[in-house]
Amino acid sequence: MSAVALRPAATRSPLWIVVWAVPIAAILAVLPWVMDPYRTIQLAYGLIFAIAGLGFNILLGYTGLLSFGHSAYFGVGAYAVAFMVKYLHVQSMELFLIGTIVASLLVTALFGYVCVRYTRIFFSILTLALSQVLWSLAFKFFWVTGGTDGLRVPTPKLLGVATAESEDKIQFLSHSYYYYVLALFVGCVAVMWLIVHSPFGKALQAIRDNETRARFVGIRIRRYRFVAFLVSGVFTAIAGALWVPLNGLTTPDALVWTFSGEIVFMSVLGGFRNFTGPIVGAVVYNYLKDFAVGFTVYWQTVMGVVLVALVLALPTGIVGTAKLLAALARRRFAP
Amino acid sequence: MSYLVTEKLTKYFGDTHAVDKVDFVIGEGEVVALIGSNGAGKTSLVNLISGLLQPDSGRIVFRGEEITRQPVQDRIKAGIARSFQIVNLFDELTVVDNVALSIFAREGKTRWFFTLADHYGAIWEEAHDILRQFGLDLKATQLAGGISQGERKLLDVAVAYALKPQLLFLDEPTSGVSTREKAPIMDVISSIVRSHRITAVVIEHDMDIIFKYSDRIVVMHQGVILASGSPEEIRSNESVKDAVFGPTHA
Amino acid sequence: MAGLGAGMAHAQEKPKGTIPDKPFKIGHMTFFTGAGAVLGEPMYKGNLLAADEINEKGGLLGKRKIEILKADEAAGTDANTKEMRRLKLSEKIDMFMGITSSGNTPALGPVAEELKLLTIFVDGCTDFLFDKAVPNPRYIFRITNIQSADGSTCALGVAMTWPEIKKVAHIHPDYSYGRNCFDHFSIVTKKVLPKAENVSEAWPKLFSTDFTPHITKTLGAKPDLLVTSLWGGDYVAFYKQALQHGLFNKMKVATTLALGSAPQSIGKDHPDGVLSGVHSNYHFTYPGGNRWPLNKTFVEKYHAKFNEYPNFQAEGAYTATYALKTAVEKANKLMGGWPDDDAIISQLEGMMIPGPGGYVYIRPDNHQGYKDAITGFSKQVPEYPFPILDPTRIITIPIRNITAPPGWPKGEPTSTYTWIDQTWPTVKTA
Amino acid sequence: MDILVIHLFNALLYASVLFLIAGGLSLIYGVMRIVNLAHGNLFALGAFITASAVGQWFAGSTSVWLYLLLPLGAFGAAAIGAILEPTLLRPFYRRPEEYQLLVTFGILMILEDVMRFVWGPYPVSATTLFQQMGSMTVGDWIYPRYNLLVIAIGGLAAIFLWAFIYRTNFGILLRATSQDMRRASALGVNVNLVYVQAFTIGCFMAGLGGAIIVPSQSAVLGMGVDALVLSFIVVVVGGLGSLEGALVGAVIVGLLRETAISLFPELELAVLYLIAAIVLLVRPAGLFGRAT
Repeated sequence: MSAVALRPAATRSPLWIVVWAVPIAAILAVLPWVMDPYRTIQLAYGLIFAIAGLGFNILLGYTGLLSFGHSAYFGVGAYAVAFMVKYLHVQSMELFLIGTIVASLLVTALFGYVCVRYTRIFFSILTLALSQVLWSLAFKFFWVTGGTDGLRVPTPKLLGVATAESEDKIQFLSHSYYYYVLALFVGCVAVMWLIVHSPFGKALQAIRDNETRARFVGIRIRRYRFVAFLVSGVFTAIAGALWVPLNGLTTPDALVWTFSGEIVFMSVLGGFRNFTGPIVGAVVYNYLKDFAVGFTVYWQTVMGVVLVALVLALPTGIVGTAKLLAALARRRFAP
Repeated sequence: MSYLVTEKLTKYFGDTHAVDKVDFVIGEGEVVALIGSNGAGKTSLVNLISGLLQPDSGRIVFRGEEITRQPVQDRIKAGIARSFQIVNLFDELTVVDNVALSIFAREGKTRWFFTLADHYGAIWEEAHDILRQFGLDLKATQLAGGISQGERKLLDVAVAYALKPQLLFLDEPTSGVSTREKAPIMDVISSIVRSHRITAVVIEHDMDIIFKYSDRIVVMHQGVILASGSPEEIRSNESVKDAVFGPTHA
Repeated sequence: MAGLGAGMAHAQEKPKGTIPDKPFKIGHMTFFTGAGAVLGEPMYKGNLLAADEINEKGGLLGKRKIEILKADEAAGTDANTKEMRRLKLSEKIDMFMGITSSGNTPALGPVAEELKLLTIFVDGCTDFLFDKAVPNPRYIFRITNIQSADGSTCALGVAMTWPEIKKVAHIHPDYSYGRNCFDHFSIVTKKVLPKAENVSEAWPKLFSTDFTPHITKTLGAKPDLLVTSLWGGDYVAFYKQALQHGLFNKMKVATTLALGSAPQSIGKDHPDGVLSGVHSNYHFTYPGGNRWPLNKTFVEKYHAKFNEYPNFQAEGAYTATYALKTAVEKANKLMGGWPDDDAIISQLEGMMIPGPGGYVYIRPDNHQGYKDAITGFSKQVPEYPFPILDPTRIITIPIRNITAPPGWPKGEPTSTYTWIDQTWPTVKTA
Repeated sequence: MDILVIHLFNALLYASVLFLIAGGLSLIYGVMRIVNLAHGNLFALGAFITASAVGQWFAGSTSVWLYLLLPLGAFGAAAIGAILEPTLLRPFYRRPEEYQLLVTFGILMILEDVMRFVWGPYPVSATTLFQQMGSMTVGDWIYPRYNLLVIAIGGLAAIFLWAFIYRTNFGILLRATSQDMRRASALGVNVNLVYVQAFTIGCFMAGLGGAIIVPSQSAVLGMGVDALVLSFIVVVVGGLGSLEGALVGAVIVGLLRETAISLFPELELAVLYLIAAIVLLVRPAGLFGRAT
């Protein structure tokens, strides 16, 4: 896993983060007033998949485990919300999120316990097989999950405030719901930043780089992978829960293994060896796929060619390449 | 009271008897050199004691406590640490990170989720101090994958040392390094081990190093201990010469 | 004045008021790739043919040419929702048309209502759409018959032709369409053939290609009748394998969508006398000859343009486009100038429009298109290299006989199901 | 009783196609340690090529020579494999596994559209081969002879491959490279040549699977992705990297699917994934695999 050499990570002083993070958050906050509603909703999708990308990448980028079944946890989030609407008649977004976290903890604990005993290709195939099990269950028990018809999820109440019937849903999605997603996005980024830069995060990277040595400094490999798996599953499920109101319907589409492939694609597009890689990757991927689907019927070719070219030419992804270029520039113009 | 004792310790790989009913004893504070031709079972013995391998039969007792079947983490807590013949480092973490990880793990702090690793000033100071002792402080922020082979060998020992062990196993600490660099590496390691009275077992081939740095030498051949004694005794022992240097030795 | 325009007498009158000559943009989404393309692609072709005919005469109201933007439904429900929003908000389409899969209309229906986007779904025929997803639709319509019609039509067809049936075997694709056909076939059979009982079930995955185990299981149960809602590539693979197992000689076979999806993909080897459903919508040979000139010209022009014969999707899209044209013209006659969406919607509600497959009535309350359900028996004829519906034994069933009336409460699994269960008498047989 | 014979034939029919696909995947992984997500598409390409050869180019002719066209799809898939490997896969051998999975995921997407573009949306079938052989009677049931031909080809392929791997010197080269690529290249083995040959054979097997089954079914868009997931299940059950594993895995999956369809129809969709998950819990490397 270490064939890609990296510049030493600059020590992250809090000031350095403020210099980067605050202006970006400010721009994101202003956008709904500047951009037309459609672009804002598109960005909301990007931020949601960025949360899923962050969740996915604590496993790949930081623990060295490539999961090809993260659609399972995304789907758990989506179906948790749908079941709460169907059986508990819940309306409030906060309850949806709590329910999603509980449900995803259960599922990731079960799947995680099983998956963390394996690594490399066995881990990838097992996660894929397990996500397909969930897909077939969602498909089969149609009297519960609605099968291919799916389950309706009406507009949720944000912070207890029901949206007035008259308020146009597009306005709702491109303003109040966008800010809700933005707030959660910022929260998730902060929490993941903390986790990844905590001693626990360092231990994960140790496991990624050299499992034997990590064991011989006293780290319980399987337990740490299990916890990383839980964190990863919960983050991805939160993204699934936030994603449903945008679509208004939960269908087994979100559970198919090719959806997991898209999550992997996003992280690699951004650069999975960097914290911000999956975030940038998710936003760019969203615009890329929307463009491809809108531009031609052969959208799969467009995505396939981009993926192959990306992996061939820019293995470190957008952020990774940007950092390499920045380093080169700094070295060339340094006194 | 002996520090570490193995009784009839056995490990077979099919029909090769890597470790064959070995009784191995180390006293407190000793620096023992473990020598023998390739395949004599030296590394297998260390792997059994450090927990990398499970023995087929026999017992291992460390400071009066049975550790034969204990998992690696518990042996580390008990005070056993080891370095590796083929260097095992966290290549994409910095040199200081590598050492700091041992300290975090030793202190049980790798469990902490919501505190920034950079906030543990004491741990980073101790890490930098250990790097100074090993002469690696200039390379602190370099990636472990980006430093020279000699430095990587030293760092491998430093990571083990940072666990503050009572008993340290060093698996060929100078192998793969030019002869010119062997002595300086052993000087550094020996001075640290001696100054902190750490009991150490060094697997080594280079005779000058063995005779210069070890209190006692244990010779292994085809899975059994052939001889054990002070450097002088071993130097004059005929059967050792045949086994280690081959019968036609002039 | 060929094409549907001939049927609408007042089309030649000069439109009233000023009409902008900005093109009228239609967003058309259907399966262009993947296994669904066999059913989806003809839908686009039907829309294109109608649009070209209208554009030849200057476009809608003689001024606004129709421009169609394509979008591939195979991108997945999530991408389709985003694409519909993109088409409306950034491409500024005037109308949305299409959708093949019954998994997509429940997703896109509510989004179209949010976007206030005039939409005519051609298929995606799940009852779930107007039963639950959008109970009182404003901007969305659906032109082809709802799913529940298929199961019921097939059951009635069986009851009329093979009343002595006792043991029934089932093979249905495991997704909402297959379930719907199974449910409605069973409930109607319970009423009209009370002695018939289900002896074997099989639920292959949609778009699978190997049916030998399902055929062997069915043969093992020694049924009198096999009912299947397999369609497209699935049905092609199924009947070829069934032939080699001699299934057709051992039992009657009734289908809901055998000849409906791609008429020309069924071979000369397909046996005669199979009750071959066409999604209870349309087969290009019926109404035949010049009994209904609209169909004759439609089939000729479609075959000339695309070198294949239209399926029910093509006819649905063609009719939907002309429904739009008729509604626009009527609204213009009333108010002059280019009618806004509400005017067009008011004209579409309750419209009775003659399509190539016969009259389509759009019910004002649930915006669902209703036309008489048809089914028939496969017959190889010299004129075509594939089987058609035997013109002498076409079965047509008035749609109001097999659909829940307006105001019937929503039910599980569908309101039609509960309506049949509660209101239909059980036939007493000797 | 004789219905059980038919069920057994059906299971063997399914197993022989699955063996060819999963065996190809396993052979490629065994030698080159890469999992090719586009492997299913080569199965589909084999099916489409043979179907268009028999069904379209020589439509209408019923000569016996048509059967010679049967393996055309296999050679087509092998040719495509021989082009893909050196151009898109070779740059990744020294790179981490993640990149190999991703580039083959990209190839999967491209090949799906290529098939749509070349063959259009409608199913392509070559049923003349299927019908010409007619059917035979087993007890009071009728069974198509062509299916037995497919089972025979599957069995022959298994024997031929086993002999090829374990009885020829190319087989030794293959196994040496699969055990330790670096040591093999140190001993003068042209690893790149062995890789492209192993990959081509793997693709030939997948293409052959598609080619021999298309007459009794038909080539449909999207059949590649289904075949990939099925071959994953076979490889998971049988063990990644070994031909014996692929064979046993294919027979087990064939039998289980047949039983599920006849006894528990509702479970057909989920049963295969459940089995794969269960086997992975008990024996991660599958029944015959080597846990690397």
